Amino acid sequence: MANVPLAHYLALAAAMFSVGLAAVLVRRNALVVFMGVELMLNAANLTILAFSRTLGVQEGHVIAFFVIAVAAAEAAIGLAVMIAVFRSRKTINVDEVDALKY
Amino acid sequence: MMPVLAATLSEAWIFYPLAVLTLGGALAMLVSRNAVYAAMSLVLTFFGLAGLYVLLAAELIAALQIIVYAGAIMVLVLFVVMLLNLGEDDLEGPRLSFGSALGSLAALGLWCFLFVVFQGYTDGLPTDLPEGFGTVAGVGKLLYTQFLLPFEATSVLLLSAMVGAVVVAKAKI
Amino acid sequence: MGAAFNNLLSVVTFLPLVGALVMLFIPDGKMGRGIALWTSLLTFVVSLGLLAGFDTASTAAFQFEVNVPWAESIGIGYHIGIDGVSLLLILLTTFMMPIVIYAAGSGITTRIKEFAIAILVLETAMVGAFIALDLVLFYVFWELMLIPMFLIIGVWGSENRIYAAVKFFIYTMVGSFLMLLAILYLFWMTGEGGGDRSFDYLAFRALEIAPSVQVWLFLAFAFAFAVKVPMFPLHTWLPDAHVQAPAAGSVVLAAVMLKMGTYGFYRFAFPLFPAAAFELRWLLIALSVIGIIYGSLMCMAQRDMKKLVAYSSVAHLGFVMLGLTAFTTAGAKGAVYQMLNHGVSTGALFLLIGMLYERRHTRLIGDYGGIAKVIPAFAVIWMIVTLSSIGLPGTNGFVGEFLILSGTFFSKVPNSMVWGTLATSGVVLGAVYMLWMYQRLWHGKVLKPENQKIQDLSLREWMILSPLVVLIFVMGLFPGPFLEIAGPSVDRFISQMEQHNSELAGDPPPSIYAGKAKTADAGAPAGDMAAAAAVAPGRGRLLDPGVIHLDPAAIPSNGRLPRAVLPQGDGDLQRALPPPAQK
Amino acid sequence: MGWLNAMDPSTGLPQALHWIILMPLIGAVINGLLGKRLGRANVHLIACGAVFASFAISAIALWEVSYGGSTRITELWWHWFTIGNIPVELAFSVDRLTAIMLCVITGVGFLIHLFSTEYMSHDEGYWRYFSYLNFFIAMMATLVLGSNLLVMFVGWEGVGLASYLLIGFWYTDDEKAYAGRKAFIVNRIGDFGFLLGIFAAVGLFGTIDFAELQVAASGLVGSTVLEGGIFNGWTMTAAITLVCLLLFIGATGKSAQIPLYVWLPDAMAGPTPVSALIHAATMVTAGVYMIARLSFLYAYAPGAMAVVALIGAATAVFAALIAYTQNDIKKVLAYSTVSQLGFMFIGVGVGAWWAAIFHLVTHAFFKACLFLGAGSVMHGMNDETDIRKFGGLRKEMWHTWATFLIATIAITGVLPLSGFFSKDAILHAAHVNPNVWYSWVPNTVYFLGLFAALSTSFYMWRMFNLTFNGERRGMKEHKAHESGPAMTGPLWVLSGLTVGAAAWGFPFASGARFERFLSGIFEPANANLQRVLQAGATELGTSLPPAPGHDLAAMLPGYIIALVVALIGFGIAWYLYLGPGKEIPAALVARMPKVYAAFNNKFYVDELYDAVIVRPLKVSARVLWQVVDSFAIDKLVVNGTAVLTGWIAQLFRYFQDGNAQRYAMVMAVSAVAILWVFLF
Repeated sequence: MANVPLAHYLALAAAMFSVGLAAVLVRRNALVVFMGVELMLNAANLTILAFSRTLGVQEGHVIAFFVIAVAAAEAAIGLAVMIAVFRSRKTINVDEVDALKY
Repeated sequence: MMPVLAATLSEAWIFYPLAVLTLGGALAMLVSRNAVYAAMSLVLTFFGLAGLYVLLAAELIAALQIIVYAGAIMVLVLFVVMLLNLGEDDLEGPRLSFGSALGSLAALGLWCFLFVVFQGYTDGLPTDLPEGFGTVAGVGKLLYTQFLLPFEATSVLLLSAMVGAVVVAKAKI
Repeated sequence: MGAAFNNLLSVVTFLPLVGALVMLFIPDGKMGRGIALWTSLLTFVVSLGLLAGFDTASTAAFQFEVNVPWAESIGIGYHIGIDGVSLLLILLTTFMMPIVIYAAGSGITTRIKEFAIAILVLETAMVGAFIALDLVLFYVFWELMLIPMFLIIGVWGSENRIYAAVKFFIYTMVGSFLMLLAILYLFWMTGEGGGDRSFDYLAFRALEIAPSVQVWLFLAFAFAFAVKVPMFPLHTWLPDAHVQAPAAGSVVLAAVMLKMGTYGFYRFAFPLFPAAAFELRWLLIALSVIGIIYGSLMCMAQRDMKKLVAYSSVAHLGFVMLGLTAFTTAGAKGAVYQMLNHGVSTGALFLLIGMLYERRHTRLIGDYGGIAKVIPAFAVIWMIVTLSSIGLPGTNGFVGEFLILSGTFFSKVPNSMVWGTLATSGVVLGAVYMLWMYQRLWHGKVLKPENQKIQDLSLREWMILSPLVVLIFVMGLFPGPFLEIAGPSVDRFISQMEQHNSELAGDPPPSIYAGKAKTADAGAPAGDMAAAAAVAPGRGRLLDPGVIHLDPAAIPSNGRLPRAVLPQGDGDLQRALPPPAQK
Repeated sequence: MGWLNAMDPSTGLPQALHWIILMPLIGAVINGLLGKRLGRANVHLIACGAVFASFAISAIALWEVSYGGSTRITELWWHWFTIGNIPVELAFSVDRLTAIMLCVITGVGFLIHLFSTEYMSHDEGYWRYFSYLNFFIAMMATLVLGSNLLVMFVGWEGVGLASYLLIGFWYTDDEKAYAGRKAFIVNRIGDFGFLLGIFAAVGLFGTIDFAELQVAASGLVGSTVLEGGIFNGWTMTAAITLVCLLLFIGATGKSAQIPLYVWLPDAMAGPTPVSALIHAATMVTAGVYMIARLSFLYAYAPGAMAVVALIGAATAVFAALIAYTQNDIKKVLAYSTVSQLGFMFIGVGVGAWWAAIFHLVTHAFFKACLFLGAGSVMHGMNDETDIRKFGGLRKEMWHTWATFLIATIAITGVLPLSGFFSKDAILHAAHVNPNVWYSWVPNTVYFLGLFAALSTSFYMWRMFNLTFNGERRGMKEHKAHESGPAMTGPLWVLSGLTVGAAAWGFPFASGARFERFLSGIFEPANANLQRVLQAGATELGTSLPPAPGHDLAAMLPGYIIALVVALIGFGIAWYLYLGPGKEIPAALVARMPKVYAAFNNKFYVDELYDAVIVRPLKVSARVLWQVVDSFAIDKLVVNGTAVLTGWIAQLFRYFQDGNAQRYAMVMAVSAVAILWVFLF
């Protein structure tokens, strides 16, 4: 029976991570940047789970769980910050929000 | 000896479509000029991932993925999109500038390297897994025994995140 | 030295700090001012204990010495002790501080409590710097001094205060960093013998450093101290700091802080690197003399009286440095004395300027004129202080200047006579600018109507000024006690310099005796030769004060001199005049 | 019986000398602090009383050293400080020279205090005035009492301060305040030399005590080459000459000689009695006293003595010339003072120490008398000083006229008054003085002196005639009133002294009384002088002329010449200002206005100094401040450093522009780079 090698999972994860990174580096809109970050987190999760599946250990799941929790927290704060920034700057383009102090 | 989904029907048939779906969503997010589309395509990606998780025998995480990401986070994102009413073409896509070129190049390079690194793991996944692997019970046991402290810390983290979010986002307290 | 005294030094040093800590717990400024005043007064009284316990006769290098390990692992110890010079400077500090704080009562009206804290911390830092015998300890106090002064200038100063404060701070910092490097270098050297390293002053002094190395280390130290003094090219922070600082700040700065530099030279730069000091003395002397003349010239160009007095400080401290660098006992004693004089006179001058400023809120000399008619008492006090600052005999200034100049004149420095002459011209210039300012302020007609209704000195101001005025005369007429305290320390300083540089050895002998010895002139009448003989051995005798006759034994109480001593043609006197009256 | 011992001068004086100083000092302090409340009567009671007390002590001292058998009474008050290993004592000593000076100072001082009680009676600064005056007496006494150079210097600067305060007494007038400052600063320039002189003396002899100096300076040989000390390698003569010249700079400052005389004429800004006391009788003679006190040193330095004599002669002539055309009665007297001081310096310069001191004393009498007379005139003519407005005052102010006449006769050197003897003793000494090295000096000095005498006679009689004789020219309606007894009294006393002093100057067979009186003081000096001259003669292969005689016979020719000169001066003055030649002066002025202007403007010396010294000093100060201090040091170096630091900081600033995406980019790229490194 055809079995998918671990390498493919990892390659997929790597690809997703790269896309996320690209989003972070290239897009100017903070929302998209944020989504890129989320994507990278998920890529990491995928890697973790793939390995824990390979090694048959469940701790990987626990870590993934925590990652998700952190991601949730990050989402909450990040979006809140975005709103605050937008309120004061009328924009959420990251390259326009570059004053180190306000 | 629980039967793994992968064992029952050919794994590849499920994996590759899901992979395409996931990556496609991601790329759509990357290039889309419309915030809502971007969010939606990301949701797509998340569903795909959830599927992959199931393939990896991680039911709990898969469920959480659906609930938290697709359910909570992306909804939050959509709210923000509405709030800032970023509609059609509000966010111009990747421009062809030195910066973007360099960024994409870096991302590509990174992928190449990772790919090279991962070449080695050619063996397939083991088919026999311990009882209750990746189930709510299995992971839950770990969470409430060995990882209790971090688990509780997480709750604190979330609480503070919530408070923080309120404080930051609110116009004036 | 009784054990009772052993911790007196620490008490004197940290009492003000305690006062500052107490201040943290009190609500308002009024009270803070009182606490500060009483603390500083108490400190002064306690420091008098030092005077009582100090043994002037003793040849021990340091007294009230305390040496307890502090951070043994890196060889830092809490090593304190004083010699005569530091004692005098400590007394000067503790004496000036209550006056300053009391005087600040009228000038400082905002953030009184913070000011009181700052000034008390400053006192601790300054006294600490005078007692420290461990270089790290010294460095800590030395730098600690900057912070309160920085605040005093920057917070309570006048319009351009921030610039001045920062300038003062950075200027001094840069200097001290070089010193820090030198200190660390010395620290590593102490380990070279294989023993454990130490920052102790005495350990440093025991080092045998190659002259070529000494020069660099000396320069590093000298730079730090020269900035504080300030010596000629490094003086530009002083006018700004003085002008911008509040009166109290200026007084502390002038009266005590500038002495840090000269004291540093006396205590550290010269004794630690005698060879280098000797090597570079021409430079120091040249800079001091330039400072004297240049500073005086600057004074003539000033319109702002605070700036004028600031530049006069440059000139006066030029005298001090000159005296130290002459490496003669007279010069060094004079230098020490001049430090005190400058503290008293210039301190008083800045106080007076502050009082005048509170009346008219201008420092420009041109805004006054003729006010002697309006406030005569003020004018008199100002005149007295002016005279003391131009070194009129009878005031303290004269003794210091005279000792310094004579010391320079006789020093072993190449063409000392030229340097001495140039420096002496500073005496003339001093009179020129000080009296010029006096005339512009006080003489002439009262042109500005707002000057018509200035108040004369209040009782409070009398209380502030009278101790200083009294001291001016006391130090001018009875310098003996002060010089006695400094005496042994200064002699030790000189002898140390001498044993490292043989060229210096001994104050030059008056050459006349060499001349006399070489040519015993047959033509001279026997009486003269006999008297000369009576004098020649008398050189030693001249050491002990209180005798002026040629040969004490030969002088009856009525002071008639024996014929042999004073050749007199009395024979024909008797012919010329009626016979002596009957008695 | 302590008090009995205290009564006996020989044992009492050594404890009492300091009271000569303390009395007026206390008076000064009391008047200075409480004078305002005391009221006039008490003020001048205290002031005069204090001065009289010190006069009494001085008189006792004089008696003691003249008849009591003591040659030198010394008191050590307290030990002041120590230079190296040389003690500086606050010590006083009185010998005949000092005693004479003391009596002149306190005596004339007392008379002038008395005079002032009336003269200043309308001034609201009354108490201040007497406080200053007492302070001056104290300082002057210190100057002459000091038994070492430093105590003398204390007095030296003290009198400078006193004269500063008194010249600027009416300080609300900027001119006068300036005059005071000028006096102080010019004196300070002199003191600068004096200080250096003290240092040099200490370096040479290792002592500052006069008695010790005298011993140390005995039996020296000029050609000795010194070893060690600051004079290493100098010859004895060179070293001593340096000491003497430096001290002489001090003398030129205090005694208003060229080039430092400029302050004295301006000093007339002070109240007239002050001019009489300080700027005629006492303070300005300090330089002469100092040189006489150190005569034993000067004797070793023929060069220095020549300089002193020449400067004195030059000043005598120069000042006299300026006095020709002055119309301010006080200015004329001021320049005549400068000129007379020149005579005294001629005296000490040619080794006629006693004559110089004698002239000092007589000059103190008649010049004080003249100044007070001028004061009395001004008092009567409500403070007018322009002699062109006076004239014919004889009738209105008889006492003033009479005393002024006596004094004028004395100063112009007409027999038989003291001025004649004192001046001619000097001229005679100049004439016969054998200065083997500078043989041209004595006669040059002599003839200059004669010319100065002629001029003196001329301008003094001119002033006298314009003031007292002829008809009133200005203020015709004003009726001058004669001053009261408190002013005329001192005038008469002083004129009496002027007459009486002649008795000391008359050349008896064994020399004048005054000369013999002081012979003890100057014996060492003369001995040294003889030794030096002898050495010089042998060195130059010449032989000394026989010692000149002192008796009338020897002096007669000189007397006749001097008398003729004086009478010529009188004649010219009479001819031009009373006699037929009344228009000639005006005509001369009209003929050569430039010359007249030059005379009248004191040959523009003040302007010269201003242009050459004062202005350049101020300008250079300003330039140094602006260019060197503010610009070069502060802007360029100090703030320049700060600016440089700023620039460097600017460069690094671009690395942190706050654009988070750029940070991320950098991070990612570098991460890739690192991977590259690790993988391949």
